[in-house]
This record gives sequence, C-alpha cells and structure tokens, in this order.
Amino acid sequence: MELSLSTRAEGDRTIVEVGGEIDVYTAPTLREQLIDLVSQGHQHIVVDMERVEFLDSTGLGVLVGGLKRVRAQDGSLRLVCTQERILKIFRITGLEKVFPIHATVAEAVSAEG
Amino acid sequence: MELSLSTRAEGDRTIVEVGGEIDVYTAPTLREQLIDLVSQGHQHIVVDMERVEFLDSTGLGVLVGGLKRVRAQDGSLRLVCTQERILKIFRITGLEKVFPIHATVAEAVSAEG
Amino acid sequence: MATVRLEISPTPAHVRTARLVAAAVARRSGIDEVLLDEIRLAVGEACSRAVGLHRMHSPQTLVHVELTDGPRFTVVVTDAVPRDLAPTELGLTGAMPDPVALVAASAAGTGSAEDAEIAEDSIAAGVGLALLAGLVDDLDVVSAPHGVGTAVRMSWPLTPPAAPVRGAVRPFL
Amino acid sequence: MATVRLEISPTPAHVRTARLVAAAVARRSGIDEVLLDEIRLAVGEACSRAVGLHRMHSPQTLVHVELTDGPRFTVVVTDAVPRDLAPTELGLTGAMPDPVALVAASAAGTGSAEDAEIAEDSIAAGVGLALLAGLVDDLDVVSAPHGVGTAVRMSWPLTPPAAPVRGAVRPFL
Ligand SMILES: Nc1ncnc2c1ncn2[C@@H]1O[C@H](COP(=O)(O)OP(=O)(O)O)[C@@H](O)[C@H]1O
Ligand SMILES: Nc1ncnc2c1ncn2[C@@H]1O[C@H](COP(=O)(O)OP(=O)(O)O)[C@@H](O)[C@H]1O
Repeated sequence: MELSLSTRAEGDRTIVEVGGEIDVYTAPTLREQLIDLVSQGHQHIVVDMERVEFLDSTGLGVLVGGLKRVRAQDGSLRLVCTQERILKIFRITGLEKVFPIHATVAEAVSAEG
Repeated sequence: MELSLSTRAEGDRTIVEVGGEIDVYTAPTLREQLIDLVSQGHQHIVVDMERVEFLDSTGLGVLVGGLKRVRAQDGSLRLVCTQERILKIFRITGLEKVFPIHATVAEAVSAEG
Repeated sequence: MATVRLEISPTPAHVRTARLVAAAVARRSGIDEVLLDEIRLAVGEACSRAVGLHRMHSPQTLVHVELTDGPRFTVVVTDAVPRDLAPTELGLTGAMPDPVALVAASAAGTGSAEDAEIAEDSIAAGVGLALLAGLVDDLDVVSAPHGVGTAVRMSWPLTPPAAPVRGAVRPFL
Repeated sequence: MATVRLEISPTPAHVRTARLVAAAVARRSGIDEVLLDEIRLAVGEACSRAVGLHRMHSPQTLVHVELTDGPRFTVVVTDAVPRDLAPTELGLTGAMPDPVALVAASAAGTGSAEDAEIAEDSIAAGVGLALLAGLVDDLDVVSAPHGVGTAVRMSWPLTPPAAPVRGAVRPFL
C-alpha cells in the first residue's frame, strides 16, 4: 500500500493524517510534507497514525527529523496511535520516550505545548 | 487468493461455484472435487467461474479432464463466465471450441444435454 | 535499470512466488496496468513449465527467474534440465497445438484415473505453450547462457519513462 | 525444504520486493500468522541496511536474500560491501543504541537541511539495528560465506510441520 497524506488545521494545530506504509520507499514523501509544513510556519503538528499499516526505521527517522524541526521553532510534534503493532515498534526502539503518543486526535490537540 | 469451491444441485445439474485462483498450486483441489462429483454420479456439471480471479494452463487441464470424465458417463460440463480476462484465455488456447460457455447459471442449467 | 533475480525450488507454491514478484516489480516499473494480468499469466506459465521439468529431472536445483525493468520490462525464466530431456522449441516455432485435437487425442488410454491425470497434465503443458505464444508478443526460447537448460525470454514495453528513483539512502550505517 | 533466493539491485523499491517475497514465502511455509509482521519488518530492516551500504559503496552489485522454510523459516540477507567499509558488528553485540541519546546527539550540526537529512538517516540506521535486535530472537551476523560482505541471518520457528507439497507435476512437457 502506498503512503497517503492529508493535512488539516484544528486551531493552531496542524493534523497530518498518514495512511499506508511509511517505509524506506515512501518516507521521503512524508519528510517533504513535514519540511513544507514547518517552513510554512506550522509549528504544532499532530501526526495521526491510526491508518498506518507499516512503519520502518526510515519512517521513524523522518518522524524524529520532524520532531527536531518543530522543536527548533519552539513547536511540538505529537503522534496519535493506538495500534499495538505500531506502538510495539516505538517501544522496541525506545522512541516512545521521545514522542508524546496520544490515543485520539482530540487528546493530542488539547495537550499542552 | 486461495481457491474456494462450493457445490449445489439445481434439478439434475450440479453447480460448482469456483472462486479465487485456479492455478498450478490449487488445481489439484478442483480436480479432486470434479472426480468426487463424477464418481458420485453427478454427470451434468456447471462450473460457475464468475468469481475466478486467475486461471492458468493447469486449471484449464483440470477442466478438460472434468469434461472428459463427464462425457465418459454421457454427461456434460458447462462453464459460466462473462469475465473478459478469463474468456480471453479460452480464446487464445482455442478451448472456447471445447467448452460450452454461458453467460449465466440459469442459461447453463436450461441448456440441452 | 533495476534488476531482480529470483531462484525458486521447483514447487507449485513457488510458481506463485514468481508470479507475485513479477507483478510487483512490473507494477513498480511503471508498466501499463492492463499488461499486468498478461505478465502474471505468462510468467506463471513459463515457471510451471520449468518447475515441471525440474521435478522430473532435476528436483534439487533451482529455477531461475530474472526481471529487468529497462528499457523494456523483461523476464527470463531458465531451467537447468538438459535440452535432450526438455522439448527445446517448446512448440513455439511450429504450428500452434490444436486444443481440440489435443483433447480428442488424450481420450485414448485405458481410462484409469492415472491415465486421466496424465492426459490432463499433457493438455496443461500444451495449453501452457499456447498461452505463452498467444500472450507474449516478444518471446524467445534459447539455450541457457551458462550450462544446460533452456531460457524463456519475454518482454513488454514500458510506456512512461522508468519511475524516478525514490526512497532514502543512508549515509551512516 | 523449499528455498527461494532473491537478488535485488540496491533500490528502496526492492526492499519492498524483498518484504513481499519474505511475507509470501513465510505464509506459505505455514508460519504462525502473528510472526508475519515481525518477519516483514526484520527483513525490511536487514535489506534497508544492505541497500544503503550498496548505494554508497557498490551500487552495481545486487543484495542477496535467501529464504529457506525448514526446519525453521530462515532468511539470510547478504551485502557485498567490504567489511572495513561496513560496521560489521551492526551494534548488535554491544549495548543497544540509546534512541534518546541518538536524538539529542543528532541535534548538533549547522542546522542546514542537509544536516537534518543526514541526522535522520543516521537515526534510521541506529533504529533499524535496534529493531532487528529487538524483534528477532535468533539473529546472527557473520562474514559473507563467499567473498566480501556481511550476512545477517534470522530465523523463526515453524510450529506446524511444513505444509504438504501441493500442486501439479507435469510428466509431459
Ligand atoms: N507463497 C506465495 N508465494 C507467492 N505468491 C503468493 C503466495 N501466497 C500468495 N501468493 C499470491 O499473492 C496473492 C495474494 O495471496 P494470499 O496468500 O491469498 O494473501 P492475501 O489474500 O492475504 O493477500 C495471490 O495472487 C497469490 O497467488
Ligand atoms: N514493487 C514492489 N515490490 C515489492 N513489494 C511491493 C511492490 N509494490 C508493492 N509492494 C508491496 O505489496 C503490498 C501491496 O502493494 P501495492 O503496490 O499497493 O498493491 P495493491 O495495493 O494493489 O495490492 C505492499 O505491502 C507493498 O509494500
């Protein structure tokens, strides 16, 4: 499955809904999207991963890159994910300590910072 | 997609509904089914191929084998198929001349002989 | 020009593996979607033939499948069965086998279950060649480049220029 | 004991080809369905690593993937990059890379777009190794058996006995 990306605003947050596979093949597309958003001044980003079917290390690298880019602007990058097989990947890599991970978009949007 | 087979009677006809892939891997299962039916005295068989997604030469060989088996019992084997990609395979191989091919199960069931 | 080589042990299940790979690589190479069914079927037929030969004469060796996606999408299926054991022309150069005749001819035999199965298999083999010849415009059958065996080479046009290379390179590993 | 060998030119698209093949062969071998995600991910990581190395040091040569389905389901991914160019231990023997430290460390640099991409890629590489080590119970990293390069060997248990051979053999080709 290809990567699908769609973006919308909720208050000062920008929600990026990601579907399909974030992997070594598609991750560059996600990277470009995140770079575009940050360069356009969207500094509070919520990546909704509920429809992600596959995530690999390159995808994780791009998410970390996004996190660093928004932080450099005093922004935030939050993830929405309840899928156990995706959460497991964050756990194994220790990246659950790096990203705020929420159960719903609403929760992520109302989170501080 | 695996092969799926289901069998039902309509009058003196036996309808075998085939779905999925009839190929070098699954064709033996279809062969067994046809052999069983013939040995149980079902000599007028209609193979409904509307849900077949893939058909290769081994599958065609098994259908020809079925035809020969029912003919040896003065029976018949009719096919139901309107899918162009499957019909094309019968055309290329010339087997459209060997099998009666119908557009609907009703048409096949009401055909003579 | 990206290449995938696949070697399969001669089992029907791996004819599926080859079809799956051929369809995936073809799709990724940007081939016209309408050709996918044809490619899947043709690669399956070439592999069924090679797998059948290996099972009879060379069950321990692998069947080779090579896929190249430029300038045309090309698939070469190579068996390792000595050419005096395998019909080298594959019936592709002469007249097409006549299926009606095949069906009638195979009616001979004692009528045993075993006969019937053998008849089916020989029909399948003839029909497989008819499919290959009928489906693939650019089809070649040659001696395997290295050693014994036969290579069935098929190719299809890639209409749009090959898809740009996407994806990430990792400078630090 | 059926074997599939796959050789891919080093492109991200063919990392997918390898994942697809690994999942298909694993499924057909009768592996526990719950292991499929893990296999897909681990094979993808091993291939991403090898593809990344090839793109830097050996873009013309193919990455090898071998799949064997007995007695365990085993996948070996072999690169052809001299071991003095590739980190041979893959960080798998020492302590796990600490992702928090990685993220923090990669914060250094001029902050240019290129720096950021390089940082992402090195994080991806570290995280890829962490995934391999964390996912795969039976993981080995050894010198490539023939020639230069490194082989990453992974295996998973096949709980039920290997599926019976199905499918048709063709006596007449
Ligand atoms: N072991 C396998 N090797 C190669 N191809 C396979 C294999 N298993 C399935 N396929 C092919 O992949 C496609 C989908 O297969 P299937 O196993 O039914 O999985 P799913 O339906 O979950 O996608 C079919 O075209 C089938 O022929
Ligand atoms: N060229 C390819 N090589 C390998 N795997 C592929 C390729 N294309 C797709 N896949 C994989 O196959 C699966 C389905 O792919 P996709 O191309 O979206 O086809 P579809 O959705 O029509 O089945 C995904 O897991 C994807 O990673």
